[in-house]
Amino acid sequence: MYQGKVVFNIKEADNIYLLGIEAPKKILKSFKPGQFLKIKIDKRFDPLIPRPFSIHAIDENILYILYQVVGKGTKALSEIKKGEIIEFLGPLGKPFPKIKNYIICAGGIGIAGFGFLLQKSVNKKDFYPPEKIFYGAKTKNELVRLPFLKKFGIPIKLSTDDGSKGYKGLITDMVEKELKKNPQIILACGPQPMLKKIAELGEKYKVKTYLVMETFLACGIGFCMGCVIPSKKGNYLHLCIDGPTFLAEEIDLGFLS
Amino acid sequence: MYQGKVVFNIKEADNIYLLGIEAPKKILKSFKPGQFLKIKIDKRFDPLIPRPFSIHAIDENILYILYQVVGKGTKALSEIKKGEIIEFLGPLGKPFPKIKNYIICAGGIGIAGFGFLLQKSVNKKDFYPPEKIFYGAKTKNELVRLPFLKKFGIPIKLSTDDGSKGYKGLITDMVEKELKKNPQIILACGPQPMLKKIAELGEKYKVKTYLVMETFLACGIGFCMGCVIPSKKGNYLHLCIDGPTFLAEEIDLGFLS
Amino acid sequence: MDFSVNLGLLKLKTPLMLASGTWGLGENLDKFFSLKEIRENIGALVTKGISINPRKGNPPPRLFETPCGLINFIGVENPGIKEFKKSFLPKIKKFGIPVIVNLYGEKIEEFLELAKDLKKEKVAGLELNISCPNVEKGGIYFSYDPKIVSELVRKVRKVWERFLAVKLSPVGPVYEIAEICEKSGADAIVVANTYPALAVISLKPFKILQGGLSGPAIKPLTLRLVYEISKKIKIPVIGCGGIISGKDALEYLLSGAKAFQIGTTNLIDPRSAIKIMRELKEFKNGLCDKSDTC
Amino acid sequence: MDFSVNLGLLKLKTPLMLASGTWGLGENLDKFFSLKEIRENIGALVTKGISINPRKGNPPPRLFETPCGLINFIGVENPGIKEFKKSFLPKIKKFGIPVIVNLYGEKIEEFLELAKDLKKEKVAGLELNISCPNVEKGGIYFSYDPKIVSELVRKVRKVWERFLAVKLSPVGPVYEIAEICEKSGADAIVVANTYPALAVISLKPFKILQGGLSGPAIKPLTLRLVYEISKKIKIPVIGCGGIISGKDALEYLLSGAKAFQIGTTNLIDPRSAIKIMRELKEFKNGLCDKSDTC
Ligand SMILES: Cc1cc2nc3c(=O)[nH]c(=O)nc-3n(C[C@H](O)[C@H](O)[C@H](O)COP(=O)(O)OP(=O)(O)OC[C@H]3O[C@@H](n4cnc5c(N)ncnc54)[C@H](O)[C@@H]3O)c2cc1C
Ligand SMILES: Cc1cc2nc3c(=O)[nH]c(=O)nc-3n(C[C@H](O)[C@H](O)[C@H](O)COP(=O)(O)OP(=O)(O)OC[C@H]3O[C@@H](n4cnc5c(N)ncnc54)[C@H](O)[C@@H]3O)c2cc1C
Ligand SMILES: Cc1cc2nc3c(=O)[nH]c(=O)nc-3n(C[C@H](O)[C@H](O)[C@H](O)COP(=O)(O)O)c2cc1C
Ligand SMILES: Cc1cc2nc3c(=O)[nH]c(=O)nc-3n(C[C@H](O)[C@H](O)[C@H](O)COP(=O)(O)O)c2cc1C
Ligand code: FES
Ligand code: FES
Repeated sequence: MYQGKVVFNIKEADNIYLLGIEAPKKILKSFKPGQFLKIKIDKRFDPLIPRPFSIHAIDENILYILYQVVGKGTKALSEIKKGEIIEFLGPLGKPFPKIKNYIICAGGIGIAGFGFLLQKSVNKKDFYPPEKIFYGAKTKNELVRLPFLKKFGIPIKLSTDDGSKGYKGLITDMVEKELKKNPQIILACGPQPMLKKIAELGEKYKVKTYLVMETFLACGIGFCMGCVIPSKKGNYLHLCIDGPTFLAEEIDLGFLS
Repeated sequence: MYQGKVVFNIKEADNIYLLGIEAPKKILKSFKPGQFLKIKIDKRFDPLIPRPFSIHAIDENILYILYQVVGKGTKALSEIKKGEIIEFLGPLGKPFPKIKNYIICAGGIGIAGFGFLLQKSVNKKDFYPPEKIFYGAKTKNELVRLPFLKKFGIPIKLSTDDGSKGYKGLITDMVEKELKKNPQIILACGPQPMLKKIAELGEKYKVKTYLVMETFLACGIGFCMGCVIPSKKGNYLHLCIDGPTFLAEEIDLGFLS
Repeated sequence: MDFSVNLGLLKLKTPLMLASGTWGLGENLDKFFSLKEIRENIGALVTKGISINPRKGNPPPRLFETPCGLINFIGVENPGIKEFKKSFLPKIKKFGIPVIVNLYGEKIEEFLELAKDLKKEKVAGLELNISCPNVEKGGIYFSYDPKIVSELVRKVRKVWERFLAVKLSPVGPVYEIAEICEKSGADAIVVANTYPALAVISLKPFKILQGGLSGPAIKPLTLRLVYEISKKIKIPVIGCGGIISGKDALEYLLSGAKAFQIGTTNLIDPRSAIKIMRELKEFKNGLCDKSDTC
Repeated sequence: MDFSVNLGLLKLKTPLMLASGTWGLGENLDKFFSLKEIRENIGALVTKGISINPRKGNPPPRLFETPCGLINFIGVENPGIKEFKKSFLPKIKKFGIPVIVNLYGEKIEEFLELAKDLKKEKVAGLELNISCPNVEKGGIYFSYDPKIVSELVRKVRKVWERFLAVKLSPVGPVYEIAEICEKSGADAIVVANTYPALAVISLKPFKILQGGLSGPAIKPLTLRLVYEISKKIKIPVIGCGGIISGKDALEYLLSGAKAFQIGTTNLIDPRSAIKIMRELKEFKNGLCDKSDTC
């Protein structure tokens, strides 16, 4: 594992934090959009297993993680103070596919990993920018990092469940409207019901659909076989090696609750 | 358990910290010198059991704990930041005995509990001040809180193992010199070899000798029967109910390593 | 919300019981709870193990903390049945909650004598601790020997008409023992006692502590036992192992336990019972909100 | 400091072994260590369990974290012996450390076939995983049946002349099984595999995960087994359960283990082996400083 120094760990919204980790540029250079790292919170045994997070952005020698507090690991992470050292391992998993003419659909904290994609697609070399970003959350307050996202000049469509900002309703409604007009490749990350819906839309509008999936991970490097996603063929894919981004048509989404 | 807010948690010397906890005066008023409290570090399960600490001082609504980092509990405690909430239970155990014409012998962090005794004996009502304080540590750097201790105007004799401050050698040597001249009651707290030596001196100079003992505690309130100290009579005393201060003559010190 | 549970001969106002050895003899309940709190939250109090003669217990060290767990090696320190009846029982009876006496014996005869001795007392039930060495069988634990357990339960059953529970050890032929307890007339079984464990307390000189492991570390192990055993027997299973929160308690109830006991958590915070019952209520409410079937 | 250990037919450069299932098939060792690090720190590599046919393993979820522990329900996902020999063995042989193949079978015949199949291969030894259901006996685990284990070990012993270890389950008649392994010709026993455990992964709908518990939570339990078993048998005991640090490893060695395996810690940090060996050396040095007898 590498050691990184926490340079900030600030609340962005209810239960959402932005963590900055200082680490050698050499290490950070190896990270590609779509990949993730795992963070060992501290030396105590509770929580025991490092938790996986996407890379939200990289600036010089600072790695940004955007995360939501959902359980004891993220709770403990949110209590870490500036100056403390944390251990991490990465890059893990596969980068996003190299696609053109696509839209992004993000639900809630699912936005986290796309910041880095935007950063890296500015020069249109290894990655291409999306045509549009669809970003939904429960309320206005949970739509985070908008100034950062907006600075890439890509149209962002917002929705909230309560209508406190943007379209009132599900982000997938907006995506469907877009696909009707203009069928395009979709790259989506968010809660399970959203992913299911996106997969359906992908099928309906016959567009290639990529889903960024989640499971509980242990090793993150293919040792434990713990992170399986059932495939349509009947075998299992491993999120930490074959993912986290999968072609929707290859996955048996029935296992999602 | 009560909740208290950490108002400071500062390093006093290598591995020694001073913790200030803000708590309602009503609660703090019930604490007497010689008693202790137990602190639950946080909601995580590692460490699981709250750790016991003496009361070093009380100022208005602030409780002071002077502690040394020795294992995972105290390590975790030292990482708590100003503003965080900790849970504690107390007062636990018996106060120091009400004695007059006595000397204090403290080894290392054993000094912690005597600050509160000095505070409370200023008015000579419930507790009386000692004639002298003998305070030894490994090096000058580990002799802590001297300005605070000195302000009570009681003679303090210092020793360090390396002679970096005060007498070079064991504090028990100085105590023995004092007892030779002037046999007096002893109240001692410190590492096991020091306590053993003090018990011997007490016997040799025929003075009543009180030892503040330590064991690993679980409940701290007489529920678990986990904190036993063998008595000379062949039964067991319970540190959290019968102690932590014991008459040396009543204890079978053979169990100390 | 009605939390009362029916354990056959024993009705409890709540499914929460204070586990043996983690509230002493219970005489201090009112130091940490109001009478109202006791009656509304604590379904029953199980006493520390009681033996015929006073036991001074084991030499120190008696405790060691392990990752998310606690090893204890208390050795059933207790004042003996006579002193218990005289000095403790009158006090704990007054709290108005069922008192279950945990019996510790090293021969079947001892359990019988203890049971008989309590017949005239106002205690709601007995809990037989079978994680004790059987001196008549060369010190092998009762809990390893289904035949002996059968004999023990049958004989106690004959002399004791009120609630009778057997507290299983989590090691040994556990399922067989559970079934035999049911057949032999037990009203309930408690699953389970602590796990035999070892800690190295000094590397040099090499010193170890052997004792029983309790606390959150063991929750997944005992939860499994409760789940499996409650499928195999019809008498109520009382779950016990590593409960710290209302969610833990609910997990036991959903896994097949009719009631649960809390141990180590009392040592962390004597008011755990209140916290756990409050959380349990909140959780149950939360679950019920979403459907009618609970 | 010389750390080499002699396990009868197998000599290890260090007592540290990578436990089955926690480094995959070992083909990626050189991704996380230099060759020099591998040879100086890792006494042996134990592969993931290998079966005759490929196994796709269990459906998700396969993992759940518990207090200081991890439950896994992998289901021995592996490519099968043929693919293992073809695509993996050539790679892991090159690291220059002993390779021990962990065998998974559901019939005695399967273990025999696997053992025979590996006779011509450059593997240092076999580790028999007996925490598997025996389909010929209605699915009861091998580890619950001393007779079957005896037959299994004897039969494999006949066809396998190199190092042969049996990996015990920590539940069931453990001492009896340990003694029977010794009598039946095993060179060593590994104490132990994971503990049967259960986690509630969803309250509503009620969903559980049953699997094996590993990690620091179980250390006090397995340490006790190692201590007790190594007093009872003469063949080397290899300790395995909850080792995270050099101190943990030393506790196992002092409690009677001749060598030790690390599992869950590899999942936390793939370079754990290096850290543990460094700490073990420091600890041993520290202890030796104070006297001559170590
Ligand atoms: C590749 C990847 C990238 C990610 N990137 C981000 C990111 O950038 N930002 C972010 O906020 N999050 C991200 N996540 C999610 C994040 O890892 C989790 O939220 C985090 O691990 C939760 O840890 P915790 O200890 O707080 O919660 P936990 O206490 O571990 O649990 C959280 C919830 O999951 C449930 N749960 C846990 N294990 C299981 C299981 N085996 N089966 C079913 N339910 C289970 C729990 O009951 C609980 O409801 C990512 C996940 C993956 C796999
Ligand atoms: C009444 C009382 C008052 C105290 N007051 C103070 C105070 O004011 N300031 C202060 O600094 N300390 C005080 N202590 C000591 C303090 O409680 C301990 O240092 C602390 O609990 C250590 O916790 P830890 O988790 O850091 O160390 P741990 O990890 O618990 O262990 C510390 C050391 O003790 C050993 N150990 C732990 N348990 C056992 C056992 N059962 N048997 C043998 N060895 C064991 C460990 O191996 C280790 O070497 C007091 C103790 C008592 C009983
Ligand atoms: C300090 C201590 C003392 C105990 N004494 C007894 C006892 O006398 N009799 C008994 O049957 N169980 C005894 N137990 C076991 C507990 O009642 C309980 O079964 C066990 O601790 C598991 O529950 P927990 O994880 O909630 O603590 C004791 C446990 C502890 C920690
Ligand atoms: C993810 C995972 C997979 C495992 N797979 C196997 C296996 O295939 N065969 C086996 O004998 N043991 C297997 N084990 C058990 C470990 O080898 C080891 O015995 C156990 O985890 C206890 O050690 P630990 O606490 O150091 O992890 C597995 C353990 C884990 C965590
Ligand atoms: S998390 Fe271990 S294989 Fe993917
Ligand atoms: S610590 Fe529990 S009785 Fe003293």
